[in-house]
Amino acid sequence: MVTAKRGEPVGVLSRKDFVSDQEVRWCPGCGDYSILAQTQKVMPELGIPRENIVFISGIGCSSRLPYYMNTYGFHSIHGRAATIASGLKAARPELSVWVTTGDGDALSIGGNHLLHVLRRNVDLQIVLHNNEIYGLTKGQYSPTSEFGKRTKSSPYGTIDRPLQPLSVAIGAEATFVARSIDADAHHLVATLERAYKHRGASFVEVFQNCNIFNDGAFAEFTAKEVRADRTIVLEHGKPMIFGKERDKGIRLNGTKLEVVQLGNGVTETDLLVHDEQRDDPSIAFMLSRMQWPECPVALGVLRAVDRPTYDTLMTEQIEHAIAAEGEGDLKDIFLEGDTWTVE
Amino acid sequence: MVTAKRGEPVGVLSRKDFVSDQEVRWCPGCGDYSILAQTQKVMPELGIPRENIVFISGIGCSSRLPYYMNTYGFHSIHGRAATIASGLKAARPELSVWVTTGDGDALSIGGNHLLHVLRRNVDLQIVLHNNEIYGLTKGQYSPTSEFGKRTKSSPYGTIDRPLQPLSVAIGAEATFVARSIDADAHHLVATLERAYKHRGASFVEVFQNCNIFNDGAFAEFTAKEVRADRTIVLEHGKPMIFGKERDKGIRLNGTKLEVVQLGNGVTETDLLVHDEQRDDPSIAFMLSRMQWPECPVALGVLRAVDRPTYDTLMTEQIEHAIAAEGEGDLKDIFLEGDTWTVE
Amino acid sequence: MTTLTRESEQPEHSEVLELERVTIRFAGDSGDGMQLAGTQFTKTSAVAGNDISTFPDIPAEIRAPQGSLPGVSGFQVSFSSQEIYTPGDAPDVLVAMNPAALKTNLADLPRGGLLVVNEDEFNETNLKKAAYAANPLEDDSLKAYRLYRVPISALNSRALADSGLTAVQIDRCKNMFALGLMFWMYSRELDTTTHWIEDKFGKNPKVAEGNKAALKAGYHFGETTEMFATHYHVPKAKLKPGLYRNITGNEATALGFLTASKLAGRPLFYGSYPITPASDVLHELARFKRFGVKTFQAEDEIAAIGSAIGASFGGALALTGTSGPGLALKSEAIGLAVMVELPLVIMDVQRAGPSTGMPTKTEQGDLLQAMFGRNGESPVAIVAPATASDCFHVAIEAFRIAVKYRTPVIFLSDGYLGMGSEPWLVPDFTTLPPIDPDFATDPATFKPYARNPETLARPWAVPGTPDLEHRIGGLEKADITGNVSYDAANHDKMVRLRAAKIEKIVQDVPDLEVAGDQSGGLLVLGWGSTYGVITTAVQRARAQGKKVSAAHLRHLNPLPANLGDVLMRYDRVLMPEINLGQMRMLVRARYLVDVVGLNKVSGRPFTIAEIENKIAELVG
Amino acid sequence: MTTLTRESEQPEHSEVLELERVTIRFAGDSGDGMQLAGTQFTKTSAVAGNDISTFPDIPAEIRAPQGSLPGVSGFQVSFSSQEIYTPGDAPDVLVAMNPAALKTNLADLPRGGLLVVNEDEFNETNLKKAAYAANPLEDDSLKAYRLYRVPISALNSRALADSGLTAVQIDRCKNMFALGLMFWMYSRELDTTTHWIEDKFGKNPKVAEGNKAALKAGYHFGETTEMFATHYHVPKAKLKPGLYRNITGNEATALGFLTASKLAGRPLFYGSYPITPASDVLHELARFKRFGVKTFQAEDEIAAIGSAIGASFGGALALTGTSGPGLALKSEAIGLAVMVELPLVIMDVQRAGPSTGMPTKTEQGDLLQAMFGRNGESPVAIVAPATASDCFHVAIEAFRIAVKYRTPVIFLSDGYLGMGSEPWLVPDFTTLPPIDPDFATDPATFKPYARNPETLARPWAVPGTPDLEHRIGGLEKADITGNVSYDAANHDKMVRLRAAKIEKIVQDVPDLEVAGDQSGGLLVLGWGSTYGVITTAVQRARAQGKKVSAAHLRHLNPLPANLGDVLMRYDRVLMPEINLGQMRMLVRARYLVDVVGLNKVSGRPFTIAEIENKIAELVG
Ligand SMILES: Cc1ncc(C[n+]2csc(CCOP(=O)(O)OP(=O)(O)O)c2C)c(N)n1
Ligand SMILES: Cc1ncc(C[n+]2csc(CCOP(=O)(O)OP(=O)(O)O)c2C)c(N)n1
Ligand code: SF4
Ligand code: SF4
Ligand SMILES: [Mg+2]
Ligand SMILES: [Mg+2]
Repeated sequence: MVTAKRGEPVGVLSRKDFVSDQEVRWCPGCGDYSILAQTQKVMPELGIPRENIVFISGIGCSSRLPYYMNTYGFHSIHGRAATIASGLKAARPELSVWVTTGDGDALSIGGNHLLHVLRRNVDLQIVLHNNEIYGLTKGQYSPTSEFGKRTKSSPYGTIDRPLQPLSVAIGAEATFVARSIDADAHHLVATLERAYKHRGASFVEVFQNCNIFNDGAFAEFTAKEVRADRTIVLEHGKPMIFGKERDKGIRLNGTKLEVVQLGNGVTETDLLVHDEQRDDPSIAFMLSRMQWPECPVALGVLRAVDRPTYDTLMTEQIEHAIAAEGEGDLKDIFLEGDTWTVE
Repeated sequence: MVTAKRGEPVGVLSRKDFVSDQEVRWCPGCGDYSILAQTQKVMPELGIPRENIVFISGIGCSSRLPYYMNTYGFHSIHGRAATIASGLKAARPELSVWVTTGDGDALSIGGNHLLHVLRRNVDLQIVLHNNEIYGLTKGQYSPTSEFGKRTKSSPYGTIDRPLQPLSVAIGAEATFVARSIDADAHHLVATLERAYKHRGASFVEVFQNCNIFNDGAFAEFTAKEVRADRTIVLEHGKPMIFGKERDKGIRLNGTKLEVVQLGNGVTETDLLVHDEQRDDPSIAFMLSRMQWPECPVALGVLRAVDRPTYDTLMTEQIEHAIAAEGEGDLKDIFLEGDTWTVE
Repeated sequence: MTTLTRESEQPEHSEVLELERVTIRFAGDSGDGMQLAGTQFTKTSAVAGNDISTFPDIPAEIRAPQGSLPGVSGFQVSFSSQEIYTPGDAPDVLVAMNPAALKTNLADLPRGGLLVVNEDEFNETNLKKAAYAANPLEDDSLKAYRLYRVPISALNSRALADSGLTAVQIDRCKNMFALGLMFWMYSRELDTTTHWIEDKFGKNPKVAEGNKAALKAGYHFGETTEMFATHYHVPKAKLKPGLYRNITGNEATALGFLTASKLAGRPLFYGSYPITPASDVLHELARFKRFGVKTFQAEDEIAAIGSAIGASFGGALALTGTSGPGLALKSEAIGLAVMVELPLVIMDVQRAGPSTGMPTKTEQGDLLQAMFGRNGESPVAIVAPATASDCFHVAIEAFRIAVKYRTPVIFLSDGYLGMGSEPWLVPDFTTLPPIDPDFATDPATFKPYARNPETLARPWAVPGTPDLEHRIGGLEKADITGNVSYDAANHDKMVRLRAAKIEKIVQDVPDLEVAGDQSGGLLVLGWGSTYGVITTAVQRARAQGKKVSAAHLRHLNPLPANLGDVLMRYDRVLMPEINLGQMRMLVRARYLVDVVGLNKVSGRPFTIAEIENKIAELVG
Repeated sequence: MTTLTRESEQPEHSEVLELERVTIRFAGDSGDGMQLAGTQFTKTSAVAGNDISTFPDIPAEIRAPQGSLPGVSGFQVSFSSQEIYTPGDAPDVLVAMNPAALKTNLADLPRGGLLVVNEDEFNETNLKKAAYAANPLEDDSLKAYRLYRVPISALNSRALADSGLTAVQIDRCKNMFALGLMFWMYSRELDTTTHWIEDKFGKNPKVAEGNKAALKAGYHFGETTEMFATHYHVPKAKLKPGLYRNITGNEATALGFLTASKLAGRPLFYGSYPITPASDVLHELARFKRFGVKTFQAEDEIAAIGSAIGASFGGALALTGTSGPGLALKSEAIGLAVMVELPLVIMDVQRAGPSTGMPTKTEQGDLLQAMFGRNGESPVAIVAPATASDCFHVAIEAFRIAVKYRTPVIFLSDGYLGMGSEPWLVPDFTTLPPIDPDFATDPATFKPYARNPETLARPWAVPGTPDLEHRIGGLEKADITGNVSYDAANHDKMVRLRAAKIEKIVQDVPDLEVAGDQSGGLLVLGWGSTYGVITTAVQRARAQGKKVSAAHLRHLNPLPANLGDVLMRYDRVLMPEINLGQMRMLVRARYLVDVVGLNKVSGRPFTIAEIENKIAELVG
């Protein structure tokens, strides 16, 4: 079975090589189409043999994505993709394993597995299509639906307070945390590529529009006209500037983040400089909480720290054991403890 | 069924009234004994009729606690106590419902339920006995065991990075987060009382010594001799001072917490003032990360913010519906849609 | 079939044939509003006094591309002047709004069947989407059918030309045109639908007018064109007098549980996680806030049942509901409920498995999971509704047993029942016997695991009751005291007590009744949603003089006390199941009777014909 | 029992009786090291050439208060000059180190049995802890037994007075004193234990010396005091020649799975979440890093099986293991494995249920859960080991089936097998047939759901194989292509194909063999851990001339092809099970044979006598 190092191109594959023969079946206008397209676009860039790529998903509209990728794929059961991916990656570290999931799949039924795959830092790319709704089951609220939302299952409005996927991930010791938008093809491609390049569990939340059951959930700040002023694209080592006119910034005022207008006294040097590699995740946590209208919504890589991955540690333990104790021989094990011979 | 308001004493109950007739069965020296004792001690202080108190647990040594409380109790199945407690509290908001759990019960198999009970802010007291080991199953590592720990199930050392229970809770939108120590009876009682007084999901991590399978796991900073210098007891509105001599403090230096020696220029006014009611949980998150030897370990209430609770919201929705639409009448529902009569 | 000349002044170009029963299937793109046309036809026929039965065929895809095969949505309605039990095997009439609809539904239309197509949609692109090489309307691939090519789109837009609606809005009305045409063809009044349109689009008069115009246009098209030489009339059926409404199984289920809570005077708590085809019940119950119903949308199925167990401990009427995969997840917690012996109803609206299977398709594949899907000896009671409206009564029965015997009860419905609909004789609440929660309150006599000798039920002592403080849990309990016990003899005793308690329920299970001969010949034994087809098939076979009778199980565990005797009275026993023979296995094991199976696991209900053929094969 | 005078110079105050079989139970506080004494006696007897069988009785509590009843720990060893299959019903000798141990174990000692007590521990406090009103050594409540009051504590401390050990350390040695005494009583050599002590405490010579001294002291106490009029000798057994070791079922299971991975040339992946009594297997496999074994301690049982399914998709030999409650949690994922048809072994070391039940006690209550505990029609293969050492072979068999048929296989062990031990004839790896993973590699012929006609298995195409990219999942699959399909006929076909594939396995299942008469009389049919008692009971009954034979099932699904014929050949069939008759139900349903059950669900294995009595009842 072929193995390839990251980044080193193998043959010349194009986007089309990653389009499967299955007819895509999402509602016309669904944000999943774009996420699929960008995913197919990014694959050739990674320079891995196609047969070494695996997409694993749970259940949900989003979780159908693997059928449309001409790679190995596993459309598993609801909420369990991370467990299957962990086992596969542990068994076959040379594979590039991607997890496609939804807000219900990853945060409702699958919440525990998400916690643990992140803390273990299994080298996977986890892409969460967050449409703040249960799409496949036709429109019940999800753990990310806004408080008070009226849906089929909450005709009087929800009374559950939503989770912030990125805050959950950071609370679970995630080493790579990023956010993008279905409609921003360019940024999404770049984010997926960063996720792949990161060694360890990469968690990417993508705002995805469900135009049937939750249309425009993110439009307030992701709509083309307002996006520049209501979101901020974080860049490592750069001061946090945003706005159509690049005239606004984020400052850490004591214990609080605040939006400042650049000019009349306030300069770039007053702004918080984004450091995705901070060992302490607390500032990344702060950024994950930024919400419109108080703050612009943070996009891009919030956190990316280098930690040994679960799969490599597992391999190393085996190598060390063999180096130290020699290849296992069944006889030694069979004969452990006292033995005796019967003539 | 009797209901009582918080704090208003009912009859005169004493600790003994909360001791059940069951023989306590933990290993001699187990930290659970103290947690049980403090729990029994705090009960009379709460001024609730005994019959309105319920203890619900999962499975584990810690989870046997309900048997020893002379209240209503439910020793359920592994990891699911939070779900049973949520259902009970939703059905019976007037009850005082306590969840007793362990690091495996709450964070391994029960991790997802913990996330959701916290985000929903169900009005429960959740006490996690963290001994960083699976006690009942005789010594496998848990999600809080330190990296590299050798246990029955990890003879070569673990390769899983541990979770910080309080970070997980804060990442899950917890409204009350606190930490105490089994051996510190006074602080533990005070913390349990605070947890009860908080309206909403109160999450309390208690460092608990398992003297059989993980003896001294916390001794490095909880041992009597060193505790004052290696832990800090947070107090709302007070500057963060600690140390046997009360001569050390915590300062927020830009984006980082640091320990400072008071004196020669450094005064209390330079220190971070603890505000458990900060709307933004990020500073509480920062405090949850403090670890010896870099920092003292934070004890006490890290976060306590007031939010409507799930159970009251549920009751209100029903009251509003009745107020607006009138008590439900089956006939109206039976006859919804078109009807016709057959003579 | 008798011809009759209509007493009416104006001359009739088209004769009227009277029919006993007609089955129409409306098929089109998900966007074409076929469910709507179908339900409207259903209501009108019901109001006209027919007996009716319907079944929707909704696509699995959320919203597949317009005009594509997976995007086809269908609705079948059968209406009759006799009592009917099924939506009919095959349609007499197929209305196909586009090529994809024709492609996916034609196979079900018997040769000679009436086929109405919207010819306007049979264009290049749509034919391609439906994978038609050539236009079936052009070649003679349809000559086996009575084909009517109607330019529905064109006629509809012409009729609405000056309605002031946009082209898209106008096109959306074409289902009303098709419906109008069917109304004319089956001599139906338009007013029920007209009123409905007025309610629905009241706020939007233009749209309302448009829909009404389309409806009329379709009707008049039938009346005025010479296209149709005959049209039809299906007389009133003789039905039990009373007030009726049309109801789906899932609606009836929700109402049954709501009613049970009223009968018990305890609030209903529903812990659930959405899953097809059970979600409707959550949607329904979530609307009943003013009844004090509490719905808890849990993070997963385990939390859902956990919350219900907690609510039951608190004295609520606790319910959890799901479909097959969710029931699997609840397995461990059901075991806990067995051990703590609290009232709990678990609803499983079965779907095609294994695993995710075919979520929108029906099956009876969860029976053995319901019986045995837990560790150790953990018996539960199981009940299964026979028809959509029966769901109401069986839902109440489930809680009656759960409360009286302090036990989990599994309510085993399926997708066919849940989504199918039929007329429901609206019950009179006051005639339903109450359910007594019978809470323990007396400290003097209270013992957590002391049992009522008649039911073997333990006391239900809820938190808040002074001096009944006690602790329950999943570890084995000592008899009487309920303390944790590892005693060998006690465990053996408790295992047998739990089994005996479930067996005791038989005293509340009515004896099995046989429709037909009380002995001899073939007995067709069924359970669950096969009731309709079995009843009809057996009636037809008997009409042909075959010696065959039918019996139906509503209580699956325990089984009726007289089942063994009943089985012995017949020469042969046939058990049709939409699985590989799960109930058959239980019956064979228990009574050592060589029950024959008829098994089909295609995600679809049996057709009457399939049962008839098997009967014919067995009794000649 | 023949008396013989020992050829030895020095005069013998005590005669030596030769016995065929002896069963000793060591019982004391958890802190008293009874497990250790027991295992040492076992090894010495094994080395001395006896056949042996042991069973530990470990307290449920983690560490109950010292001297308390729940704190009692016991270890029973049976050794014999004949082949034996069980640790014996009742002990011939009970060594009780404290009052609690006497209280909890005396009931098992037959009247006239040998009772050795450490009288020093029979003081006020200990008697109270054991709930003794009066000291049983003082009143004559023990006069039915051959009571020996030995001041073990005192003698032991005296012997170690100048060992330089602390009082606590000295007291810890008293189990060695008791062991030494038993060694003398059964004419055993001390050297096996002496060597063991030297290894174990090598680093701590003082402690080593102390233990050896205590051991010798016990031995000499027996030899020199006049207390014991007789001692005993159990000659060598005639055992299959070869190299032996003592092994528990869980150890043998772990070695079997490890061996299977070697035979398949694929790394073993074990995904598991700790649970009693299955955890040992995780502990064992975690040690085998140098064999490339990967153990994944998952966050729960669902993650555990999920990880194993992922590893299997990747081409590893994938295993997940648990006990009953964990199997319940795995239900849904097992259904996924059935649908994706990948090799997977699921180990269930059964314990007493339902729910949490009695975790440290044994049961056979999960058979029907293993068969049916999933939604829809989801058949899996099931195998069950018969003895501790048989676990090794059956573990390999499980993977052989899983790989050849691309199916989940459930390995059904239980707590009695897992914790019990017996001598294991160490196998020669080279004689074991290999397991061929037979990966798909040829793009030209690859179809994800095309089947091998002989096995109906689909290809195992693992990621990394060029041009075999394909997608699997839990939705129904189209035959051959494996694409998602909602086609009715296809679903029915696939449901039957999956069932037929499991049935096909029968071609690899050896015919059932009967020990005894090949027809007529009573057949005692068993499965799993009842093998030992059934075999012994039937042998004894036959020795008494009763017409009774025995047969044992290792393959529970599918059942051996000849089972039906075998059953027909006997007048009656008896099936003893540690459940309420789960396999009995399956057999009755399938063969319509009126199998009689002997059922006990007390958390304990059957005694030989219980089976003998039932046989006597049936065949007189
Ligand atoms: C065990 C189980 N429970 C419930 C379901 C039903 N179900 C399928 S997808 C889904 C949620 C989908 O929401 P999300 O994960 O956000 O995906 P989306 O459809 O929005 O992309 C649910 C509840 C299931 N398939 N399996
Ligand atoms: C479904 C299930 N899986 C596994 C177990 C076995 N088990 C019981 S307690 C436990 C973990 C105990 O650890 P923790 O929660 O930290 O409690 P502690 O004993 O340390 O107080 C496990 C794995 C079980 N009882 N049920
Ligand atoms: S329902 Fe929503 S998420 Fe699902 S396919 Fe349609 S638009 Fe997309
Ligand atoms: S094992 Fe550890 S946690 Fe459990 S009772 Fe003993 S000391 Fe306490
Ligand atoms: Mg979603
Ligand atoms: Mg623990």
